[in-house]
Amino acid sequence: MSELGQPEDPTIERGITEGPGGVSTLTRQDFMSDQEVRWCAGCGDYAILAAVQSVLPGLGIPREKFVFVSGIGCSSRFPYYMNTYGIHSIHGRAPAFATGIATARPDLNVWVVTGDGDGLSIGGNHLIHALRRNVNLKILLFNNQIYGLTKGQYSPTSERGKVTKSTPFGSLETPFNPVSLALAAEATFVARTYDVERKHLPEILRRAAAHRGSAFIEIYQNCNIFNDGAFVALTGKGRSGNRVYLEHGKPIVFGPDNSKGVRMKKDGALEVVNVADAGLDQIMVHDEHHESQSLAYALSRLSSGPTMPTPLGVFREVEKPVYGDGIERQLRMAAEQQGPGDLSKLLNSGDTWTVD
Amino acid sequence: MSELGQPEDPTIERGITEGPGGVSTLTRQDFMSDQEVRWCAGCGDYAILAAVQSVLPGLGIPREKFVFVSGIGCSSRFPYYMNTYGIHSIHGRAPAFATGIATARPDLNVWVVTGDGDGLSIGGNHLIHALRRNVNLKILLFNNQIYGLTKGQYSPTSERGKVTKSTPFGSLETPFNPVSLALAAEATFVARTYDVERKHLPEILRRAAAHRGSAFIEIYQNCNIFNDGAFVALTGKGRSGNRVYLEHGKPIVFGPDNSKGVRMKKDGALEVVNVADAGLDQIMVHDEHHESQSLAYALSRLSSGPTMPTPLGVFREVEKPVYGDGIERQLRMAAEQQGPGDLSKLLNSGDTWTVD
Amino acid sequence: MSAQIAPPGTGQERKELDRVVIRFAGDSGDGMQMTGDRFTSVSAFLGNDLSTLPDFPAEIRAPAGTLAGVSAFQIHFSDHDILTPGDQPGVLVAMNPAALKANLKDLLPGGLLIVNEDAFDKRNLEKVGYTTNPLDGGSLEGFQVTRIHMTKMTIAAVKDSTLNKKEAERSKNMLALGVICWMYGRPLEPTIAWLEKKFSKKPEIANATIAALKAGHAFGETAELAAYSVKPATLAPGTYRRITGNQAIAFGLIAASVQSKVPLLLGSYPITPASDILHELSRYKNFGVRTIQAEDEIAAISMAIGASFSGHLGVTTTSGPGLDLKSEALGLAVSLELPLLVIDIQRGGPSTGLPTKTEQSDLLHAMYGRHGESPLPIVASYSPPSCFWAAIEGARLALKYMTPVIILSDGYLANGAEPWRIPAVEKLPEIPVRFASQPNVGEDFWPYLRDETTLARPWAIPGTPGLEHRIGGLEKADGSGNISYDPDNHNLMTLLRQAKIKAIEEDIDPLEWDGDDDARVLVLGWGSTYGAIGAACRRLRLRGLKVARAHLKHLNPFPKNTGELLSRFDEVIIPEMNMGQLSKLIRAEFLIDVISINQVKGLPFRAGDLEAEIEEHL
Amino acid sequence: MSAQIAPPGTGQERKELDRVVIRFAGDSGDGMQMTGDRFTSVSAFLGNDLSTLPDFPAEIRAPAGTLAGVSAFQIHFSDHDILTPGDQPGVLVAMNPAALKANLKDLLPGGLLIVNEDAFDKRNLEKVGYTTNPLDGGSLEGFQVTRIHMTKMTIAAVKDSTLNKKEAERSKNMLALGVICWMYGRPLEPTIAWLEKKFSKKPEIANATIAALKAGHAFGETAELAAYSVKPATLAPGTYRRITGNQAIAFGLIAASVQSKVPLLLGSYPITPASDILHELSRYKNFGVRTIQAEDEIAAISMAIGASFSGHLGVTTTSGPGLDLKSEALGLAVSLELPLLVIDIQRGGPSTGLPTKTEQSDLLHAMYGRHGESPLPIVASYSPPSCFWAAIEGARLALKYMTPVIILSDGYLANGAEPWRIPAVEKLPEIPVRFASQPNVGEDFWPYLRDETTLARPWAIPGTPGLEHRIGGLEKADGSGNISYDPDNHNLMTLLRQAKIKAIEEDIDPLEWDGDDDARVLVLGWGSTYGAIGAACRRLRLRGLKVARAHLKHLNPFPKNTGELLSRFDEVIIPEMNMGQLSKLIRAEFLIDVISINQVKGLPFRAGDLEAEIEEHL
Ligand SMILES: Cc1ncc(C[n+]2csc(CCOP(=O)(O)OP(=O)(O)O)c2C)c(N)n1
Ligand SMILES: Cc1ncc(C[n+]2csc(CCOP(=O)(O)OP(=O)(O)O)c2C)c(N)n1
Ligand code: SF4
Ligand code: SF4
Ligand SMILES: [Mg+2]
Ligand SMILES: [Mg+2]
Repeated sequence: MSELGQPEDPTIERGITEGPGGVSTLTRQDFMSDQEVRWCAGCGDYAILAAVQSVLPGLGIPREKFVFVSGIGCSSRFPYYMNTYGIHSIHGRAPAFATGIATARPDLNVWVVTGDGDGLSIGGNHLIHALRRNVNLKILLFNNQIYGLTKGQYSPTSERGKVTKSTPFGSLETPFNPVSLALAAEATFVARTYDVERKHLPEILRRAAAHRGSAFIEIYQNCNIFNDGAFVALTGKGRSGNRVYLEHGKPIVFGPDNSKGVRMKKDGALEVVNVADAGLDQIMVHDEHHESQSLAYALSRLSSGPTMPTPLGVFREVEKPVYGDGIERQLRMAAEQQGPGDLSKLLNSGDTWTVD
Repeated sequence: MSELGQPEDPTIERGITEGPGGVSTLTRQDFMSDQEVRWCAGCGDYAILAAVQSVLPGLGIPREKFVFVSGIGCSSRFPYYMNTYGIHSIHGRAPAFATGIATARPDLNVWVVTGDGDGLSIGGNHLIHALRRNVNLKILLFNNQIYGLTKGQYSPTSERGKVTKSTPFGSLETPFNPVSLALAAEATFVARTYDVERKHLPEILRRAAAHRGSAFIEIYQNCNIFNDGAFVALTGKGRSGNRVYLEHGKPIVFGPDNSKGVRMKKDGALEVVNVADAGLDQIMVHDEHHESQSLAYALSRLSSGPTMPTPLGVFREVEKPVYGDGIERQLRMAAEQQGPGDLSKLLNSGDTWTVD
Repeated sequence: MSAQIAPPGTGQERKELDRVVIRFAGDSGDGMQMTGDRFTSVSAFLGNDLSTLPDFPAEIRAPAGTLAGVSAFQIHFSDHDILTPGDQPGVLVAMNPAALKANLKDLLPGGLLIVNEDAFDKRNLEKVGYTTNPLDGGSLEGFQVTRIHMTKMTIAAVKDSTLNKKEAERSKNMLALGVICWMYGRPLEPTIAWLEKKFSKKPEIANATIAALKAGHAFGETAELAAYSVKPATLAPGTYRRITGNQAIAFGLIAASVQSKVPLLLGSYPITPASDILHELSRYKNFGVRTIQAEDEIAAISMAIGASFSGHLGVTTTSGPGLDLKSEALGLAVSLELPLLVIDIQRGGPSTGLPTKTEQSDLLHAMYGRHGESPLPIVASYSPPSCFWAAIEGARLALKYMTPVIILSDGYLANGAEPWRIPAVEKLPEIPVRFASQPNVGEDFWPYLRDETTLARPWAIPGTPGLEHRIGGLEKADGSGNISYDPDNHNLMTLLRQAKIKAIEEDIDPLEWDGDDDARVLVLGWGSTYGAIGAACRRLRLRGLKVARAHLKHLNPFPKNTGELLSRFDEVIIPEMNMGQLSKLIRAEFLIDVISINQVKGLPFRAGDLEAEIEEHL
Repeated sequence: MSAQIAPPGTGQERKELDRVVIRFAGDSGDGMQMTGDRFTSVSAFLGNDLSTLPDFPAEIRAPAGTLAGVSAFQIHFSDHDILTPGDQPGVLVAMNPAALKANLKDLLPGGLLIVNEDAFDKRNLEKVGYTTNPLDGGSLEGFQVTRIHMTKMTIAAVKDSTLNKKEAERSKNMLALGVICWMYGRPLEPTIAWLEKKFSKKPEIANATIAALKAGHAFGETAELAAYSVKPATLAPGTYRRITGNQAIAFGLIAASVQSKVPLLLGSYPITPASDILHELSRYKNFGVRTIQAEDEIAAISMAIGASFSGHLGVTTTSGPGLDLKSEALGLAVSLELPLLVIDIQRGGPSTGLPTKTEQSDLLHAMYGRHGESPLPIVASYSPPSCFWAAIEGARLALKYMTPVIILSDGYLANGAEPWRIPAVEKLPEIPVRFASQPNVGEDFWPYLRDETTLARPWAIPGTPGLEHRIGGLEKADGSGNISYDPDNHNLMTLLRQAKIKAIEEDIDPLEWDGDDDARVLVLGWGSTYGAIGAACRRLRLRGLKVARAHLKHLNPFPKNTGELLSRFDEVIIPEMNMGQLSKLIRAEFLIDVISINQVKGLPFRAGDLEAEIEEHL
């Protein structure tokens, strides 16, 4: 029995181990598996894969400590391409599998890759519950506003009126705003970025990795086959004017020469103003760590879709107790208070009697 | 074929029909079924049942047009006690059954009764999707912050640290705030009230009934067996000071002589102030219909649980296209444009050839 | 069958009985489960063999005094080993008219009926449709009726306390217990000690309950009620405790974790009658047991699989509706070939069905309830204590063969209690587990390179350098585990998955049978019918009829000798609490025209009914 | 078996063949499915009988030029009625090295191999591991190889357009089609008309594709490629169209709605290979068809049940993993006794398995994949057109008996196409439905008062005054439908639910058989093996061997004469694309020691393989 009253590993050590060649020398190549990457040419998933593979070596974590978990979808093929531990599970349930892993093994670094269908349609409930519990997971939601793998049906993030294979007369549903939903699910880290943002995406990934607890990142991802150009108003060349980069402690300005800014109206709603007209002191200063998440939420409502000025970056980052750590603590306390588990004592507990 | 190209009912009329004795003469008794009510003595569910049965006769809708749909839980026994059409379905899925009913039959008046476990644990996803789609449903979530039917496990709304049968060392989870979640799910009507509020509860039920689209009501409900007194700080005698009643167009004041009020701080977060100190003009005026739901959301965050000043009433009410109506419109348009469905034409469509 | 009913003795000279079946029945609020439990405890303490059947209303507390609200607890105790909680009680304690009405039909003719006559007021009688008081008039003539003013006597007994009348009245169940203890010669001390402990923080209540208990006992003596005794049973030497099936499963899981040195993670969503396993396991944190109350059953099994992937023994517990929901993830576990225990406490179906009642109707679902070809082992417990064995055996198979295993129990086993001879920890089976620690193909690690004997794949867990690998639900190439769409590989993998499970027949106990060597007829059972079949066969044989019986503990694969054993008999009779699910499997596998005895009533078979039905075929 | 391969004729004097199997193979981006589809269309137009087998990669577009990215389409066309898409192609069109490598093993010895030699460059060869160009050297000696510069010729053909090179090149599939059309004497006009319509908004592309098509045809003529003809088949008189299984299901559902006058509501969640039914049905809004893309499969079936409760025909479509998820709600539908269609397009399992491949491995899951005793009828389609029948028959049973029905199809039927003789609407079966409109017990309405003949309960829908009622998943009292925990009632309801389904055997077509009167052996099939079994038996009988065959279209209950029919034969052989699921059912039901032929490769049986396997038992 270990200190936790937990049976020890039958054969191997569980502690931090050195990766191949030692942690410090890991390179991007070390995180590339030998499997052929099978997304369509031009798919945004490639850029995200590259960003993740470039960020992980710098985290100082041995490779064997990473686990990538996904559901089903184009995006969910991700784990196969990572030379780490990984599960390509079933549709929508990745956060639950990952919760099992992260709770069993708080020493692991568990990443969830999911799509807008996988994570918000069939899997919406597991997602919000994982966030609520603040399980130690980094959750990447590849939002391409379409079902890619099943060849082009609308998804819960598709815009109203969208014509797809299953909605030849246009969809009738209001899309989810994933950032709003994550905040309402009490997430402790919520961010947004997009696939081909060469500097921002890796930076956000690093921020998420540094957060202990659930980190949720919505990544706008272009599906050039079934929903090409969905984010072009935001991510396209010459469209930088719509990108509202959030930076902690800084006024929320954007557009050419940062000439536009976000102001809170008297009634609490946000509006976009010309900084010159309004004055810089009227512009909202971003506070990732604010006690109330109402502000982050208000920011999530600034645009109703990626066709208007849209905030990118970390909406919110706060510290809260982490689910797996809490369980670990309860195990330790129980072992301290009751002594490590004694099977014979357990079986003989309660009223017993003896027959000779 | 009817005008919609929809096969007509084989035998009976579908239109509005007169209830027993005619709509106008319906009484509370007409809505009481012959089944013995089987909740524990003292359960808050009784009061809610009585309120619903008292409100329905006044709506001017024939009894046979009502359908009550529930999942599983103490609260979900509700339909059995209503002398209307009803389904006691399976755990967590009531919003989906109800979506099928309301979409098939926009002429019906469909109510969903669910619990905090039924609606937010196993059924969380169906709930948020029904809200997002704005299906024409009145959804009553009986929140007793416990699993009643299965005899006392914590629920997704139980407070952190709660000791229950399944958490002998205290729960480790942050509870959902159902109002926040409903707003983030793009709900068009969101309200909160409690079981023994004799005037408010019926009023909110009437408001919900009048709303076309999804209406979500969180009802604090006392489970006197497994979680007695969970809401006593709010609903108890002498505790009216914690009840923050929201009224459209009115400043948000509460407490003895309305001496307290809700103010928006410069950074957009809400705070409770003494009206006398702050001045009435500083107090937030409630706007149910505001274009942005950020304000309603901020209100939902005012208290982190029913132990502090907690808003009651309608947080938000806006009009948006209703899912079933949209489908109905598409059917009508298709029939107008393509003519009513002709089976022979359909079977003979595409490339055909004839063999003599 | 030995007689339960006999002329009583007096307090001094008690009439000896070899077995008694008592049913305590009252309103849900009357504390009948606790009463029964205490009587059971003291009977165990006296060394009787025993078996119990709690029977409580479905789910919700019904209004007081109604038929729907009746809660009952039946105990069978004896001086010899017994197998069931008894078909029909010889003694019925009825705390109110509803309890009388609901239970009287089961009382043996001539049986003892003990009623709380205070509860037979107009209101209570009306609630259950009695127009006249059945205590008056001749309707109870066939029974030995004892009317007791239980409520009044209780209030009198606790009059010195500060409790108000309503609170005081609550102790009337202890008064009834006191009466019964006197009648059957049970000491009060163990119950008093228990009450003192339970209510140590509420001394008023402790005192009141104890006073009521003593008052009941004194009343029995004073009123010279019938007096009996039942000698201790001659059980095998050892230390005993009572155990319910659910508790035994929890203990078995912990034992499996200790024996395998693999920590346990339970992912579960509450559901009757499985929830108690979750409750029980959440208490043993000092054994390193992690429990997660998941958001639903799908999440629960997914969490368990995630835990298994990372080196824990993943377990999930549920009942029928939850098993449905786990189907898809269970299929994934078959494909991933990870150890996993899925424990199904069967209840009455279909759908929500009869949630607090027992049934055996999930067997075919366990066998086939997944799309695609996805075989897995099935183990079934057959008595409350055997649930301990089933958990360990399931874990052994799961860990050795890298496979999900379904363990079937049912509502009757889950809540019923029997004496359990506590095994010595040293005698528990070893469950050796080795995690992979080295590449197995040159520098590479192939997660689907199988062990030649068991066909199990290696278990390489995160944190192990050099063994990084990805697995998923798409078909995998034999060996490397990479995604493969190759037709022949799919065929091969399908055969391998099947062969792995089939080969387990070599590694499990053969099917045993007992009975007459020259019996023509074999009664074959599985699961909780064990006791009833055993008792029925015993009675038949006591009557000189020839019959044999065997009980399957492994439902997939069947023990290797099953076909051969069955073929030795002219007839095979299979009693099941379903429409013939094991029968279907046996027919398909062995082409034997078995005779099915089916009962789907939410209740265990009565040994007497089975005896009669089996006899027809002898 | 008639020969596919023969010395060619010339353009003027084409060599006549009675049947040809062509496989078009190329990269996923090469448009092979469209090419095959067009060739099929023109062959249908010429009056050939035909059968097709699309075979595309699982799920994701693999990188261009790789083996994983190969997409193929096989068509079998003939001058007589045929039953399968053909075992092995006599003609292989390979658009790149990957297509060649993946498909060459299937080409008949001596078969025609037509390759796009432009694609055989170093990069493409390397991608699939060819170290030398297989077009050079002797490796293709056993075949008749025709090398064509398809890419270059296409670019040349469309050089006048404004398309850039890459865009222009895309039309090379039409060039290939032109070549094949010339070789098999197919007119270009239908294809030209189709292209004009399809690209009416992109005239540049319309022109380019047509130019390429013509260029291919011209090349065939100029280069004097082999020339054949295949005469029209003598099909029964009538109007024909091609139809895939999924399309036929959609049409069948609409027909059932029209015939029953009950509107249709589909709740569905996309999944391969079922999604196309959702796509298809969403288009027919003018038939009053409501379609909801639900958030998951559980919601999808729940919505369908909700619709059924309110007077619609609720339908849900899915494949294996989705069927798992529907188990719990399906059990509720059994308990609610509402009409409901669950359509399962089976694919390779377990788990995610082989999502684009075919399999028959959900039969036992359909039978038993719910907790509790929850029987329901199962209907299986057996050819693409028969899916129309299956949908109507399923709806008929669901509506008449107030029961959920599972309809089984599979990936092969879903995507494969065959000519379909369009039925006259007047000849379609009537499906009479009556909603309840009156109380049925005095003033009261009892939702579980059954029809004496069908045992169906009445269907009373919201909006009907006086028939308000509540139903749910708890056990219901026989008749009144109120919640009942009564043991005997539960037994009775279990028996009634079973009896209702069993009695359907009286209301379905008896099992038919064909073949030799004095055959010793019966080949029994179900589902999509119909064509392959039929072809195998036909070949055996042409060779003078005696064999009979029968095909089950109802899997639960079996047609009433099944046992009697099977018992007429010495041997029953059951070929299945699973490990023997129908075999298990037949063995259990009729105690017959059937012989199983199993193949789990994600592909339909080849008639030739079956022929050989069956022959072993003749
Ligand atoms: C239980 C189940 N239902 C449905 C499917 C089919 N399916 C696979 S992926 C997918 C949606 C994919 O969309 P998304 O999550 O947005 O991922 P993307 O392909 O766009 O990256 C669906 C419906 C499945 N595999 N399993
Ligand atoms: C699939 C399934 N899982 C679990 C259950 C058991 N179950 C019934 S009700 C319930 C939770 C009830 O809690 P809640 O929704 O809060 O209702 P309450 O009883 O408190 O009104 C559970 C877990 C079930 N019936 N079905
Ligand atoms: S279908 Fe879309 S999301 Fe999927 S791989 Fe192709 S481009 Fe990417
Ligand atoms: S257990 Fe609680 S919620 Fe359920 S009926 Fe009793 S008091 Fe009400
Ligand atoms: Mg997507
Ligand atoms: Mg609750």
